[in-house]
Amino acid sequence: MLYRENGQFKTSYQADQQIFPISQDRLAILLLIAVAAIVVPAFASEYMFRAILIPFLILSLAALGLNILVGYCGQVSLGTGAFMAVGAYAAYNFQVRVEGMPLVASLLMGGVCATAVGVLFGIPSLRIKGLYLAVATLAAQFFADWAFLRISWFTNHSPSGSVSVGSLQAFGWRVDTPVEKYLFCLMFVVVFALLAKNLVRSAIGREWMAIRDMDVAASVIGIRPIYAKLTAFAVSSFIVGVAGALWGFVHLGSWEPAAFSIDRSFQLLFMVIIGGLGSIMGSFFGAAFIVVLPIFLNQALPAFGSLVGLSISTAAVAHTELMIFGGLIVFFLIVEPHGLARLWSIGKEKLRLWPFPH
Amino acid sequence: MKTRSLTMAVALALAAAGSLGTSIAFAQDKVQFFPSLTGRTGPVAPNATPFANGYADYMKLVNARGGINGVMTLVEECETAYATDRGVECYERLKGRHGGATVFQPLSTGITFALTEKIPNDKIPMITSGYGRSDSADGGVFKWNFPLIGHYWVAGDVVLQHIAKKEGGWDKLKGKKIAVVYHDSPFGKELLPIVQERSKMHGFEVQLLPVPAPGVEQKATWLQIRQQRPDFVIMQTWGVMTSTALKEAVATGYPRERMFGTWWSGAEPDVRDVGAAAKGYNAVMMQHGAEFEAPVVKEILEKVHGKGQGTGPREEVGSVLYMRGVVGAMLAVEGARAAQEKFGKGKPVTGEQARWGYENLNLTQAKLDGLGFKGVLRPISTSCADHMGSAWARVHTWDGSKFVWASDWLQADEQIIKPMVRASADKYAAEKKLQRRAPSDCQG
Amino acid sequence: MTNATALRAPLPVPGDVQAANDAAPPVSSRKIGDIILDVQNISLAFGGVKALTDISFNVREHEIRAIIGPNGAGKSSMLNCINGVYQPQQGSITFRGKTFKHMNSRQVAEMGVARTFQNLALFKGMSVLDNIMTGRNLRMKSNLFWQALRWGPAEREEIAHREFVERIIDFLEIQAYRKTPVGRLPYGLQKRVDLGRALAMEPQVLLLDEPMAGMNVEEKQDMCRFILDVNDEFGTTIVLIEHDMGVVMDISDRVVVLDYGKKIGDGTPDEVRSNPEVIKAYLGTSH
Amino acid sequence: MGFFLETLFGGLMAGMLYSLIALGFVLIFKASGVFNFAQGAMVLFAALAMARFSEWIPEWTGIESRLVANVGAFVLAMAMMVIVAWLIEKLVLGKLVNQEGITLLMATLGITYFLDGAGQTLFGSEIYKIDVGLPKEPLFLFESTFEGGVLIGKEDLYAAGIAAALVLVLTIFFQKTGTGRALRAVADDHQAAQSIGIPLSRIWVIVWSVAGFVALVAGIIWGSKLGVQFSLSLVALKALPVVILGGLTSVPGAIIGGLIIGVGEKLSEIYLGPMLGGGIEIWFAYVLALVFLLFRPQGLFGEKIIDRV
Repeated sequence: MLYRENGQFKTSYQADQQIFPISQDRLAILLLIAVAAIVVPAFASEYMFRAILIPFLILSLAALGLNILVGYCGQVSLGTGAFMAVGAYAAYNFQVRVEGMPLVASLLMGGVCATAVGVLFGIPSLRIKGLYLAVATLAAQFFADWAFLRISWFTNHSPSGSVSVGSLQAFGWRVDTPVEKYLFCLMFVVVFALLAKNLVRSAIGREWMAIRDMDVAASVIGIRPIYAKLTAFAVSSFIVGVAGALWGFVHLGSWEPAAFSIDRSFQLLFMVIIGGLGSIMGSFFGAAFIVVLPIFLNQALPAFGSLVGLSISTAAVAHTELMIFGGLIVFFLIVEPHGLARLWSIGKEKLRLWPFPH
Repeated sequence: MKTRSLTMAVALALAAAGSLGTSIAFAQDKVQFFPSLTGRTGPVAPNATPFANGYADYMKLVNARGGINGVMTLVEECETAYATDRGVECYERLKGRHGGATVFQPLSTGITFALTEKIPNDKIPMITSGYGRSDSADGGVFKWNFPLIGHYWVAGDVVLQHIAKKEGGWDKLKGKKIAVVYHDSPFGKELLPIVQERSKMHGFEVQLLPVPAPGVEQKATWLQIRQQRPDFVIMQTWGVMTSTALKEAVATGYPRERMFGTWWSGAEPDVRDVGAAAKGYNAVMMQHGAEFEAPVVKEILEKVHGKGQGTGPREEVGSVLYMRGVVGAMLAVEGARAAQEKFGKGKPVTGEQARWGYENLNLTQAKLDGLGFKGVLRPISTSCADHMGSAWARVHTWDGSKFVWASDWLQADEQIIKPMVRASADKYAAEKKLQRRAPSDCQG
Repeated sequence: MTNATALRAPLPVPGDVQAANDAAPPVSSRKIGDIILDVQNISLAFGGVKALTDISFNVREHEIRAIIGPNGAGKSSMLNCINGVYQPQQGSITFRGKTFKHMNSRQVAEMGVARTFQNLALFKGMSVLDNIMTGRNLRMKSNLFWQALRWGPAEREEIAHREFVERIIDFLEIQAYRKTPVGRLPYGLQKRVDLGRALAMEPQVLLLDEPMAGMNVEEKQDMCRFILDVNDEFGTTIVLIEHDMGVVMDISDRVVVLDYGKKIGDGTPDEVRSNPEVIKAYLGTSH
Repeated sequence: MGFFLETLFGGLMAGMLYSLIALGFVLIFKASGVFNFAQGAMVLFAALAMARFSEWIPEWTGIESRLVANVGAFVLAMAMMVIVAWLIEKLVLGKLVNQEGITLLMATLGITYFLDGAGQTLFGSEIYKIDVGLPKEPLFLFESTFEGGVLIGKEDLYAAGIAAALVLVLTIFFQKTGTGRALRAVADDHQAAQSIGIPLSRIWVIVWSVAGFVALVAGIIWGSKLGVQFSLSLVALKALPVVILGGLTSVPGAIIGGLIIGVGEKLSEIYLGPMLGGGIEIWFAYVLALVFLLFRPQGLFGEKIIDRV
């Protein structure tokens, strides 16, 4: 009964074009952010922060970026890990080579470099389509893996080829406790989510979706595929790059190319698909699902085992985890190919009608 | 619609339970908790599994012997599948359990690098016997890292010493060509500095042959070796990469006698399915090798497997990587014991106290023999400056069915390694803007 | 057709859109002008298959020009050549005195040629509103950063164009479906949205590819009405492909007849009707 | 020169194996429009089954003949692959008809995880041995012409031979047999095929079983080369560039593509590698494919795409 849009008349297009036209939604989202920023820090355990919340935030940021490319512009990429890596290593180099480079600046510069590389590897998308493109983007993945191991300049000539960053300092704020790191990431996520949302509901967003849905028609009404696709690659890899930088700087603190391996690319693609293609909200759902599920299974299975009185070996747990994880992914794809975001909107529609069935 | 709402429910349930699941803990009191990050699945499972088994079995043995002055040991495993982010998650999960983790042994260079950034804040020491950062032997910079009884540079130096001995002196290496086949990752590259250092000193040529992980594709690598015909091949490989290398060596007819692995490339799983074809292959061993006759092994068979509490298969007990697990566990326990001496006998020690124990480790031959490591290990004594405690190693060779010793005890040349370690550690400190520990920090 | 007149009322919008509206031709435009589009000796082939052979015809300003012919006669291919989807191997196309070997879609759009599609080429994932908004994209100039911030020029521009699109929505009488994803609309309405998207470009030449295919009588009548309105209220030149002879003969000024990629007739409806070749082609086929 | 030939042969023989795995991709893509990422997992699963059964059969039956063990293991492993195929059709594909390619691709990734888990649960995650008697020792040709001769791994030679034979058999199966024709019909147009009474689901089970068979053979070859363990599933990554280079829908494409990639990556590693510091073959294969695609977006032998509006 409370969730209603009737009685809320839009008197201007401005009002009608808001992100959340329904006031209850606006309230809800503000509340959510408030909770995330104030309540969560007060209650969550250190483990929650370091092992779940921070990875969740960073990966949802990356998923958000990927969703712009795959979900909105329809260009499937399996090279996301590479763009994260570029972001991370670029940010690292700005940090160690440029004296007094502010942290946020190097993170953003990481994004910028990722953009450059992203556009470069986006160029083939003008000719290559669909699965061919998807596989072709793996070239970026493997090349990055190789380059960051082989070219010692990127790693500031560290003998092992693994790099690490010192304490994080932003605007004189020393980001070292888990809570601070969490808030630091949250800041990025909120801002980027807002910007991304704005883009996808503006002219450029419509161009991307037009290319995705019917590229011939799009070009006939004067949309240049080259511009649409490359901007999508640029924006996407910028966000992904920043996420990569955060992953290295905030979450790991020290990393090697393996941290951005092909598995990462697949993981992110999963988040986007399971969460919902072409949905900002979905990126978060997907990330939550993919981050939490394995950890949960990994811990719940032994507990469950001990409940029924048998102790499962670590290996068995890991294997069962794999199986259930795979099974659930297939299950979700079957029951809702359009992802959790679709479930969400269906739920909302129902709620709107509630308590009346139709 | 039905299925959808069902799915919704499932999703929510999982999300909720996910946060719940993290707080599952096994209530125990007055135990010394030793977390164990395992690699029982994934690319390195064949090699990492015996290690985990050895680790667990020795802890059981300690309890069978009456614990650490009465304090029972407790092991909880967490599977990383050799993936760094899973390793970090495991670390975060276990570090606070059961009254706090004593010490971590990630058995992965990648995870080691990541944890090195975290342990100082959490005040938990980390033992990385034979892997991880070589420069972390410098306790002045790496207060919490303990590459006890060896790191990659020791391995590299000893291999080269062994080769030189066989050739009849360092001068004989002049003009020779040595190829290094290495795992293309920090783990693999950590070996290179010492080899290059030695090649500068003795004028032998080094040919670097990186192999992308996991290393199942080495045809090109070995064709190059066949073309270049290096006099020796040193292998810094791990998991399937080693056995693949041996097979390719067989296929290209490179003599196994001239192949030398480091101590992660010389265990049974590496040669098992090559069998007789691997005859003559050598690998440097971090003191212990395959020790089926060692007293400690007999004791484990009797007191652990004998009681049907063995973690892995019985025949694996005493094999190379199993022993590495046992040694790792022993070092972990002895550090805690040493800490008890200082901070109170019969009470569990915190990670911070344990750290002191590892830094003031003094395992005399008598002590080691008492623990059942007669003929397996040599004395180990650490200090504030030296977190390694011993630089001895031996080389063994595969006779087609088992490993046999091919060299006497060899000691890595500290004159060469110490400066390298210090230089590298200083670079690290500079990058992170860290200060070396003040001498006062080393007292008490 | 008050809706339509509403469309032409000056809009409170930033410069370029304003200009575009001024450029819109005067009301008294419903008299045929001189040649605006001239197609000369176009030939198109896919591998061995000849789709078009040596087609020539022209279109005069403000007229309604129909292209008819049996299935597979190459009608759609013709349009595809005109707006640069296909590149003909021979021939040239002259538009407003500029001659092109072959067209490039972007140019064509910029020169004010819009197009609807035979088998709906709508953007299925997007709402009716967004679909029509894409028609305005050519006229939206604010850059990525403003759009990301959605502030200042970007927002003003967005709203201005939204207002224009709303007028089209009123004109096509699809207000109720504004925010529905086009995929969910019935066929007839989708056709309207397709038209709306084209109109949003404020075209001077409008290419309609079977706008009434698969419609029932009422829908056809509505569609006819829209087409005639557009043509006679803003004098938009219309090139239309249609199967329904009745409709074609009623509304079009001149007709081109294609068969197997060749031109077999050209002229006023009556001339064409009496052309033996045409009769043969049609009797020969299922019509 | 001798060394160049050596590398060339090495590349060709490696390429043959890539073709074999690529073939699995192509078969499934042709018949069900699924880009089957699970191919690698299937290889691992099949190899594990083969290796373990050949260990277990002597234990169960007490017959110590390697032939019996291997044949028995092969039959059992094949049976398992058929079951897997059947399950995949019933539980996954059947429920995902007319979804976009990307969704299907993700589904196969889900299958990958499942098979990795299931395989290791059923058969263990140690390193196992497949011994079908492929000779290990090298073979030297033209020793008179070049000093040192031209080395060829006998094992590789046999492997390449088997792969080639299999490719041949499958091609015939596709072109000549009734099932093959049905398969191609399905490949061209599902609805049409269905409407003339070709049972889609049965066809899919067959195709996936065939893919399973290919996986099994590939698994045996690679397994006896490398030993059977987890990393085996990664050979799929070597086949991907082959598939797109050759064209997703083309059997000959898979073969030629395999050879091109095989030779390309070996030559690059050996002649380019040293300049770039080595380890380049994996990305070189992909870049090679990428460059090819820039000229033929649909792959060497893939059907050309014409936009219709």
